[in-house]
Amino acid sequence: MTSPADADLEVVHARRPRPRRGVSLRDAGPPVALVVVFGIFAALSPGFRTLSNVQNVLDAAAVLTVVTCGITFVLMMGSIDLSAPGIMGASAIAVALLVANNRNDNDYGLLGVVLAVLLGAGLGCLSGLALVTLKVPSFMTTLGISAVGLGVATLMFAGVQPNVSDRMLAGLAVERFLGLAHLTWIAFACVLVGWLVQRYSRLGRYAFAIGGAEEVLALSGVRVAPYKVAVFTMAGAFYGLAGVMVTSQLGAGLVQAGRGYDFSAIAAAVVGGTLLIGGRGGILHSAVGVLLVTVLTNGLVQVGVSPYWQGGVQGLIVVAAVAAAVIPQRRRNQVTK
Amino acid sequence: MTTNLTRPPGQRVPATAPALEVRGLVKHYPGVKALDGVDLVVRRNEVLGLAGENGAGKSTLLKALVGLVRPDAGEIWVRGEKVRLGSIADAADHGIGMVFQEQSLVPNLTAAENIVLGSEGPGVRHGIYRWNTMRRLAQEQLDKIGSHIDPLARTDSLSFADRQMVEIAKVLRIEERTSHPPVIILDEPTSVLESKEIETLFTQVRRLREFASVVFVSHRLDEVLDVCDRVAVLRGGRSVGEVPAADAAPAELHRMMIGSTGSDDHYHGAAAERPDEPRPRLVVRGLSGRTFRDVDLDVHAGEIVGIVGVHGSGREDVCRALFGAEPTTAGEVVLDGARLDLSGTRAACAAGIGYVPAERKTEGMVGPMSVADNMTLTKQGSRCTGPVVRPRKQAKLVDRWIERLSIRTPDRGTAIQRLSGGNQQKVVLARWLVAGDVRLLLLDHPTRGLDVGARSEVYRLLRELAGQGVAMVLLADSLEEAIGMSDRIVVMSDGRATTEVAAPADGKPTPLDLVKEMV
Amino acid sequence: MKFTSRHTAAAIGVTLAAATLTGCTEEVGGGGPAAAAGACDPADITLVGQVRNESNPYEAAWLDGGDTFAEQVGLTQQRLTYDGDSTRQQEQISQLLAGDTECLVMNVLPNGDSDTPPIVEGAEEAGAYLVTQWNKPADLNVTDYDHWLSHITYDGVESGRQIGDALAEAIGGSGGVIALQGVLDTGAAKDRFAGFEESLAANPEVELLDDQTANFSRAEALEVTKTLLTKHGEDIEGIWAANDDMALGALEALEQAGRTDVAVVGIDAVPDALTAIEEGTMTATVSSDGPWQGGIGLAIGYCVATGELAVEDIADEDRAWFAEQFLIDQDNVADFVSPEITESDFACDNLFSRSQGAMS
Amino acid sequence: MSTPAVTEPAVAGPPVTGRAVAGRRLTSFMPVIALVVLLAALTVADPGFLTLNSLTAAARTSAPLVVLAAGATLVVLCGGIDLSIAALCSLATVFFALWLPDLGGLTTVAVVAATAAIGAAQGVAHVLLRIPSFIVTLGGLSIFSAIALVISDAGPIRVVDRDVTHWLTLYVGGVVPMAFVVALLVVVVVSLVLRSTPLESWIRATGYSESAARLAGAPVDVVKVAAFTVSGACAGLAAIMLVSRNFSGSPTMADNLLLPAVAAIVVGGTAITGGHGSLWRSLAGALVVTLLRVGLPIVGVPSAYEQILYGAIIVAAVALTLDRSKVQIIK
Repeated sequence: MTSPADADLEVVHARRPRPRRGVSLRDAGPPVALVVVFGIFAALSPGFRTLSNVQNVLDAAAVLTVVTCGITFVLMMGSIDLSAPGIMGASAIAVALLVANNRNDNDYGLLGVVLAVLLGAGLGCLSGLALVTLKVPSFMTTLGISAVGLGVATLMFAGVQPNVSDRMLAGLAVERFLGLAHLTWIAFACVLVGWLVQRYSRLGRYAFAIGGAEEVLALSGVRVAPYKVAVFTMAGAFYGLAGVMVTSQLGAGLVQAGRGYDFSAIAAAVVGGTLLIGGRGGILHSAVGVLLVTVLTNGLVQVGVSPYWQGGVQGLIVVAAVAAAVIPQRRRNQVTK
Repeated sequence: MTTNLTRPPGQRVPATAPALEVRGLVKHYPGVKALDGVDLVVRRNEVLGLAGENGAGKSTLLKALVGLVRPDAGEIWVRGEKVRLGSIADAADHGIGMVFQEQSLVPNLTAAENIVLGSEGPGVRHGIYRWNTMRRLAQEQLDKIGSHIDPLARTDSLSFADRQMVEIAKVLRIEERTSHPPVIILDEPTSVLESKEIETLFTQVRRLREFASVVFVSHRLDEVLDVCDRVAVLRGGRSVGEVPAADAAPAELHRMMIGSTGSDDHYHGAAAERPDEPRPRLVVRGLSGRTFRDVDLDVHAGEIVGIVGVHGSGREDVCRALFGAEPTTAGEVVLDGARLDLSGTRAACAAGIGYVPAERKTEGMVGPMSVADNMTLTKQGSRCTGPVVRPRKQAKLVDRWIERLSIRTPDRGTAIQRLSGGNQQKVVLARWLVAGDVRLLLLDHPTRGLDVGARSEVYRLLRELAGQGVAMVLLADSLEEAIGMSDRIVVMSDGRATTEVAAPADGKPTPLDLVKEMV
Repeated sequence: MKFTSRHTAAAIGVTLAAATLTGCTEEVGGGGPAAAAGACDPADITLVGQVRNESNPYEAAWLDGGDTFAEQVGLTQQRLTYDGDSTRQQEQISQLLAGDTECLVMNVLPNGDSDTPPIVEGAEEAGAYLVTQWNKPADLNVTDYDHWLSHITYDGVESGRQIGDALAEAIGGSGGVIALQGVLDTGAAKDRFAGFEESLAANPEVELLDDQTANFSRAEALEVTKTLLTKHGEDIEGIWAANDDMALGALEALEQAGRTDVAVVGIDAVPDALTAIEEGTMTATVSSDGPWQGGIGLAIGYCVATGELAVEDIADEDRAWFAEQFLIDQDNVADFVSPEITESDFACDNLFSRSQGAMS
Repeated sequence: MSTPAVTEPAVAGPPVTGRAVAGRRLTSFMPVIALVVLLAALTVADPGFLTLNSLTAAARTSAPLVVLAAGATLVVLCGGIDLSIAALCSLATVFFALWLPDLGGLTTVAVVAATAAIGAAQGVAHVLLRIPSFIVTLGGLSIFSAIALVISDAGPIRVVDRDVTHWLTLYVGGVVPMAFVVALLVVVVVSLVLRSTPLESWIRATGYSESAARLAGAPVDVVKVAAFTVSGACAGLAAIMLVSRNFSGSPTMADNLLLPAVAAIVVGGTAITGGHGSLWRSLAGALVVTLLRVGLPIVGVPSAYEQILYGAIIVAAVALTLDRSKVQIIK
């Protein structure tokens, strides 16, 4: 029965779904939303459509972007990360104490920044290790590490505000290139690096794969644990950098430097289309998400929405954005956690 | 029959040493002896069939061969040298690779990545991907098996058959690790393939034999005999013998497997007597949905109607639609004169419709929950008085069905995922029977992944139900099964019900007849 | 499920017991109320200072002041922080009061006005000596309680007005200004803004362009100021901040926007603000002496607990009073750069020397 | 695409050995053990800590957290998560303070009913729009806080008439705080209802494998909405407890209880992935977390080290209580 076999093969092949290589259409939602929201605000408020305000939006997005770069990889693995506030606090104080400041006569300059980022990476590594060795869900390990980070920060803070007198660090927030603060360019760089990692590094691809089918990696002889730890470490490094950026903005090290960044980063990533189940989305998605969120915050102030309402409106729009992205792909008997 | 199982190493000339040899392999699990001294020889460039019922130790043996299970005793020899396999990577280094029963591909990676996954070699330098190299490596593999898949396509955008090709290409990567011809293990490769896809798979397997040894595991004895050179049979963790495929009949193999005569009975005798009613129990008119268009279908009480069709014919979706698990755009369904509400599964259950999903592990059962809870999940009424659960009532009911279907389980509290596939499937079936109000059963590959014994038990059960007047729609695992079990067979292609073939006990159509209709 | 069933049983037991006992429910606090004027041996006195968090310079200094006093009397202070979390503050207090409250002295900074009543009543019930600072609902009278010894605060209206005037003067009596409010749920924030409004009324030329809350936080102030700067641009000539942290945040925003022509005023005289004033980047602030606050609260409690001072003898105007404060600008900033504590401030006969009269 | 090699216990299952049973029983008691150990540790650190009074106070303190965690546990068992409980609780305190003058004694009922309705609304949004519960409730979180801020004009509202909440401040038999008894009642009642009705198996089925549950005809959507409803109602009840303690309602009063509540659930050993767990575990977990929150500072741990300890201990506690045989892959 070969002749019908071959005949039938044609049928099968003809009906085979066309292989998808690049970005699929369902990822187009967030960018469209971004354009729409931007358009609406531009129409509503003259103050919003000024060039200076666009710069302002981009500058304001810088820190959140870096945090989100870190968290995106964790989300791609299907894990979750709440450690941003703690790690940022720790690195913020650390860098303030390491560069020229009013508390001690350290003046390590760039080295200090590097050390602070390393501290962040170290803390991130800890939560990764706790995840793979103790088998504790990342939700808890990162929550714990966040507390630890805040503790460490408070220890180093020791009651006296460390103020940064280091020109270089302070300059990052002030000096501009092509109208954008250096911090903003750093954020751009982070997105680029993140994208390269995601596209061209084994780490990034495996993070993606872990979110897709972790057990398969194990079956293919891949030891997953190291990569998980590595991803959390990398995320920690990003948070560390973000902490440094906050310090350079405030000109002083604050323990609360990272307050609230955990959930806003997750929200941004999700709005951008990096789903919590893992295996979907990516850095560029998240970047769009960050812009969307920042444009909202800025626009709402510009059009004069009461500060009380702003949070609510944002929440509403986040839900709406996700709904818009999800509804087209709704299926019966679909699992939504 | 067991001729050349154990030879003292001395006498063996390495040149002709078998590609893979297993001696006296033993593996204990708490309570059970999974392997009890298995001997096995895989010669070079041959396809060895491995047959045996569930629990005969097949899966344990295979896992031992790829280093996923460490045997308690016994030796594994590869090309005349004794080896100790600690991990999949170890096995690969010795040229042993396995295509797993459930496909083990990462859906959101490209085919190329899946093929080289874990052994990227030059594809990754210092942790950095080199996509072109990666693509080239993958292409080489795909060429070996003459597949035309785009290496950079996302795996989840490929058809099932193509994914299996990717899987084989992936396993063939082990050639890069060893200079010797590899040993490829195919565990139940056909269990989820359509008959035509199976044909292509077999051509691949025959192609593999040119440069590799293949261990082929399947529950379908006819397939095994079709594609293999020799067949080795396991029973109760021991190798009970082997036969050259050429001169062996399924019945003989089956006898060796279960240790007694008995036939893998697809073809039942006289169709069950059923009260002939004027109007059919289920009437479907012009049912349309995403993947199927105005399907008409009649099923009488006590009748088994098989639906056959190639991959993508939309028959699965029709089945789900009848259960309210797949949206419909048009058409109406009438059950015993009452118009059926297709908005959701609840309504279907209430109307006395039962559904046995193809994906048992993910859709059929709730793994960690007990046999009892799984059995009573749907028909709460069967274990409650009013809204209140009566543990005693439930216990009695469940135990009755455990006994009635002879479900082998330590007790009703055991998590269902600890049972063997056949028993799991029986529990899933029992779920629809406990309330005794089931009128129509939708069976989506009810015997997928079951061994011969378990399968014939399921057949017997279905037949019995038909006898009691339950109407059934059957999406069979194989054409033979469809022909054997059904009273009528509806052929679907391109989402339409094209023809209908009568299949009375005394006038069964041949597979070929159906295939002609299907394409 | 063994776990569940057993515990179901256990809990049903407890609840039944509860049900039967509800007949004889009664109110029980911590230990019974102790004597109003204590006769505690100084050695058994426990000193507790509670502030929001140690990661805030002013509050850290406050706790250090408490330690200094504790050393004076040869004791140690238990430092409590609740991280600006009202719930947590209540939880800590009630846990504290559940312990030995015989000779317990608490110097507490309530998170908000609404957090003061439960603290006060808890202390009253448990018989612990309590001094609160900054936040208290206007209609809650210290004199109604005999273990709530005193409530100390600065005249927020006054300071709000002082820096308001300083700001008006700095921008030459006319121009647009923006205001950064504190945590809206605090008397301090409300009073200070009220004072600012008085000053605005007094200087009709000064126009309030916008007021947003930055919750006393440096980081929030930075963001809010940035946005307001792009919104109002050159119209902004001055920034009024309800505390120095926000003022410093605003300064950063100005620096990043490259604006040097904007006058900034704040309240609290935290070290950074003082340096800023010395450098001339900031215009004015109002002193509030953290270390002294940390010490004086404990001192009052200590004196009463030891019996050196009886609650009855504390004049009513000293039960809820304004501490003295000064407007600090470039001229007098030098005198405040290092606030030193003099032992005499905490002597039992000299406790209220810094009073500027009863709260109005 | 699960693979027998990793996830599934050997087919033709090794029968459960006695040791395994004992082991599982032990893990199910772990939350309690963790609680005892922690209590012992605190006592060692400060012998004065283990007194009837301070235990009573701790129990009283824990009540709102227990209720919040208990409610959210249902959602977690269904495989979702509810991040809105704390914000909803704050909103409820404001409702209570605002409505008390008009409604008097009925306020309690009204508030619980209102929060239940709000919870239900979230549930409906989750199941109808098929948005992950994480997002729905994250949105809810910010929306509820916004509403609370606006209707309360961002300030606290004093509750003058305390008779309505007075009963919560009583002590049963002079020792057990009424609030705690109520919290206990909630746990008992909900658990009993679950165990004695099909609800429990529906919830677990939904949590373990939603699609299987659906194809077995379990009312998955209804169950989920119900879970969110109960979660909301619990938030309302917790709010009333807070008001009875603080004599005021404030738009931010309970906001900081979110992470402790979630921590309580996980520390109790309930799988964040759904299916496995119970309200009892959350009760134990809530007590552990409370002891950490109030115990550490009281026994004199400096605030910096307190945070570090808190972080370390919750992770350790989860490591203890998590029953890994039920959870295959830890994300």
